[in-house]
Amino acid sequence: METLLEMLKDMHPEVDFENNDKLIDQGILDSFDIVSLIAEIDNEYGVTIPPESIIPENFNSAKALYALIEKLED
Amino acid sequence: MKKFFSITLTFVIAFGGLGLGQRILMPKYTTGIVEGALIEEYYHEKAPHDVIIIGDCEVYENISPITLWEEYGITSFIRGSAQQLIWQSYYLLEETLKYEKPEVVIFSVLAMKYDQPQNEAYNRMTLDGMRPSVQKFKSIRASMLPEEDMISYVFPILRYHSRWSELNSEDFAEAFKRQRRFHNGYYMRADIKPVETIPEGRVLANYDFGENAYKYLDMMVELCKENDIELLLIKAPSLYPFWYDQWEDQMVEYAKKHDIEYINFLELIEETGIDFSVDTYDAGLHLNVTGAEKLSMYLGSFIKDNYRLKDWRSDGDLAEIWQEKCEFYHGMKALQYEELEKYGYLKSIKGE
Amino acid sequence: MLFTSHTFVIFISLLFLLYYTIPKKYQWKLLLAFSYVFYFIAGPKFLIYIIITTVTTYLAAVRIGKHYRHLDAYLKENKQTLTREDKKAYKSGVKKIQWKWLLSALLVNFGMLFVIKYINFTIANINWTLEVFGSGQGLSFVSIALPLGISFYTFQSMGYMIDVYRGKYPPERNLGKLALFVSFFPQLIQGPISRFDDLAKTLFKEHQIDAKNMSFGLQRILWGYFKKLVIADRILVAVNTLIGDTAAFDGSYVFVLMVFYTIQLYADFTGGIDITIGIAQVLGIKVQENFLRPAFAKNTAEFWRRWHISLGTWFKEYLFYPISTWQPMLKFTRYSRQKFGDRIGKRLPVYIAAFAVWFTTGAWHGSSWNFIVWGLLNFAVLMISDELKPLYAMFHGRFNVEGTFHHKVFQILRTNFLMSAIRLLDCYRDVPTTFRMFGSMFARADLSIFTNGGLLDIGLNVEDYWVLAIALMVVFAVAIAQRRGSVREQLYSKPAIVGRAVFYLLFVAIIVFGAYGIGYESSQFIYNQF
Amino acid sequence: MKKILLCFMLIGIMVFSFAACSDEAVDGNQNENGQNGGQQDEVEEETNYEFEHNGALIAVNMEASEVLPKLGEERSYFEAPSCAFDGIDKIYSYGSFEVHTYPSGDTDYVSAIILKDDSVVTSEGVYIGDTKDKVLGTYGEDYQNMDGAFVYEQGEGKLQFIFVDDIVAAIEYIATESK
Repeated sequence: METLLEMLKDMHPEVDFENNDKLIDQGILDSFDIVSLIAEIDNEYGVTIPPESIIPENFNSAKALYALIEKLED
Repeated sequence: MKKFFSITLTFVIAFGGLGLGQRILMPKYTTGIVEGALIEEYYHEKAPHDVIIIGDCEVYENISPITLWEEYGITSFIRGSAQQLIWQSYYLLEETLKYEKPEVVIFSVLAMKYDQPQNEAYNRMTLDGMRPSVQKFKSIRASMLPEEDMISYVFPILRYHSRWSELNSEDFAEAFKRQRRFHNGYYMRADIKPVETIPEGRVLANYDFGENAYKYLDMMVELCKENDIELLLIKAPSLYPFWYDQWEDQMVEYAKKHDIEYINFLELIEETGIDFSVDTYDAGLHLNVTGAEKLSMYLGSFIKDNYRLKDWRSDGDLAEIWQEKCEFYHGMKALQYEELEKYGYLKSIKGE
Repeated sequence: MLFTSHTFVIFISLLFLLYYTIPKKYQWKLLLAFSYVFYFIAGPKFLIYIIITTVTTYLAAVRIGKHYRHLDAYLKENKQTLTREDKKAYKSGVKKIQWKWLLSALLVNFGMLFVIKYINFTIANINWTLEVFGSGQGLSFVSIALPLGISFYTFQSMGYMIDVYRGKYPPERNLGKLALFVSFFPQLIQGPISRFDDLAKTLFKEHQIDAKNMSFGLQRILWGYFKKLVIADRILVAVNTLIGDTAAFDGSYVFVLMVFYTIQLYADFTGGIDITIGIAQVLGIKVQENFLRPAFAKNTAEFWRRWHISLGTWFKEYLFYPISTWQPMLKFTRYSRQKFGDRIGKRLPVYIAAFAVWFTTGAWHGSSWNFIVWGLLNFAVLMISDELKPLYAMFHGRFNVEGTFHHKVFQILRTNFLMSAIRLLDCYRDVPTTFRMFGSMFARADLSIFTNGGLLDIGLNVEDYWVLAIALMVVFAVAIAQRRGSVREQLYSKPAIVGRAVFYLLFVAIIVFGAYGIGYESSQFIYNQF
Repeated sequence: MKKILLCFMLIGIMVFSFAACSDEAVDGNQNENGQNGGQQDEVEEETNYEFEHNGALIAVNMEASEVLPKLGEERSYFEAPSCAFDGIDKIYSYGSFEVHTYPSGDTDYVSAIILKDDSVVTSEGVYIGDTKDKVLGTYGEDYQNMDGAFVYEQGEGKLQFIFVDDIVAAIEYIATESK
């Protein structure tokens, strides 16, 4: 979970990712960030997030994102 | 109930407003091009007429119904308009028969040279003046150019909406009550411009009149026969556009075949006494008031001899109605001569 | 049949009448019939293309759906006996078959679109290259007219295909309903490109007459016509004059063209979409918004989230994400991260994917170089503004002007200027000319044209400018009011008379001030004797 | 499975061929994304037929004020107001040919040039009295037959020959587009 938070931090240092659960709705993460995030997740966790799961629910908060990664891992 | 009332009220206001807007936006032809107001004046007539004259500027500029009345007691009305095409004349006649049944109908045959719709502006001037009727609908359909469409005739506001930036006081003043400008359809012009030269007619590839033109001429003959009206074809003594001999032969032959009268005033210049140095206001294209009166003298006697029409001058009410028309006629004639002396041109018509 | 033609007005009035009189269960069938009549009027020959698209999409989607059902049944049936690996292997087997179906449908439809739209463009380029290499004989052009809305309905149906392939929702089993989704006539002319699950919610339902819905829909249609007829078609005259004569109208006239074309495009495009959404609303159908007050965008990225939203989301979902999460692409990113280091390596996939998206967006708009260059310029601006982020941050660190009113205004003006500058490519339709003219705007700028009546000889007179000024103020006022929620709701809350008065004023304004019909030509009674 | 895929490919090929050979005229680069800015296809400037008289070249739609002074004193002049309009057609005749003009705005433009007798000739060398074959030989077959008259369209006007038993009876340059 920590590596994920690190990734998000160095993209937008000013955002408190621990408990902000409106990253997409508030437009903090735009499509550019999402794509570079996916590339990094693939790099760190070896998990490729398929396009169909790029939906607001999965990316709105760090927790949701991590849950997605775990689901894809097993 | 209250809801129903408020909805109908809004509809009344809505359509009333648009109707008013339409009346204001319609061109009024008060000055400059006044011919656009010709057709509409027929509907204000109170008494029937024995002679109905239809056609283009060769009728409404060359025949004076007032002279026909004063000299022969003939009651007549000219339902003419600018470059009136033959099918427009036919449907105007058909519409007139709804209001009255004349004894004689006179038609100017120059329109035979136009076999197809010509010009949107002329169409509008002839058709917008007509009151809504089946004949108007048919006339529109027969006259429409490709770029025109029926809906802009049914709702003229769709055509004249862009006139909002050119509105003047007359548009509002005459939105409902139109000022009378013509004498039973005669457009008086007292000014004089003598004839100098008239160009000969250009050689044409084909001198025959079109089938469409003949079709409507036949329909006109048929319509008159059905209502036992005497049809008289005439060619006014206008020297331009050129009246080719081949056209003349076709008309003479047509009249003989259908046993109707045909007069070509171009061949009766001496008999009518028309003098082209004083009797025309545009060097030979149209007669002025003196010319029209001379022509009407001849035409009146021809009608008297051929069609045994009653002399209505003795009829009390008709005399009264026509008395007022004659005063209006002579009043305008005097005014125009006065303007010619003072300004050298007809200020009331030019409108500058 | 254009939105502004009388026949279209009659067409939709007839539709509204029938729609609410026939039994409810035939409503969507009526829509289908009207859509195909609309398409037939546009060009009977083109029906073949839309039918092929519908049929191939239907067949492929149903096939994929069948495989999904078999898969679920199989998995549920022997839930216990199968290990995770077997499940995965079986699933990927099924996926492979489905992929073949998806691929063939994509090939047929995009192939058709490519052949019809870009064949001449490719031939032109082949001829150009042939000439460069000296062999004279070029290919001859093929004459193909573009079927109505082919780019729109092809993208829409392919979006549906990919969603079904991804298992987002089951395929539509009724061919008629799918045909309606593909050919729903208001969307054929200017979009928007709807998503099936979003449109299907209301497209196939049975709709009662709902006074509020109807009046809102009609108001929206009127609002669309107001923008199109009073503003767009009036200013189009000036736009055409300025484009028509590049020799006479350069220098500051190019700036005038930029502003006028932006106004014309905004009024025409948003007007057209308002009419589309209005018609759908009267029919009780919810079509997604395609614009969100684009004039107020503060940067290019935000602009493209407010302008032509449906196209933007389409490309994002079906091109941008798939490319960037594509296996080879991810491998390439890992490789580039080692080679160029973390900072550049991270951004590379984004830029490659964005480049592909903007290249296709440009090509989608039209088959000529100026559109492709238009797309690439948009890409360049986005990329530069992304790269300059640290610079902006540093700047804002020093002068804390971030978020102030003036800064927002500056950002809005800058974005609008940028967007309309790039859009010049649309006007001149030729890349070198556009750049030359854009240059001349600075080189030969002479602001006297604004004072010496220069604006009066490009086809508009003083009255036209007054009408445009007032109409634009109305549009601006509405845009401001929209920040507090839908203007029509606010109107609806007021007494009925106010609503009706606004409705009537709008209607009269269109009838009187609309730029339509013969009357609109400047010399009204054209003297034409031959 | 293969069978279905095959029929898909078939449809595809059929579409391509159908699309390629459909003879619909290409109506310019019509993009339908709503960005429908002004649509203007470049019409190359076809020159009008020209008539030459004592050194002056006249063609239809030329400004009358430029052309007429060069032709010297006209033999006669005629104004022809139409039925209702204040715009006036003017006819300047120079004996062997006539020049007609029409008003657009407040300038007059040449609407027609009419050759009257065999003392004047078209710049391609045809005059009244020539045979039909001479006309065909000089101007070619690309003409429209309007009730027996040969009409050669070019630029903003047309050159019209009227025949009476295969002999040229009239030669007219007529403007087809008005300014």
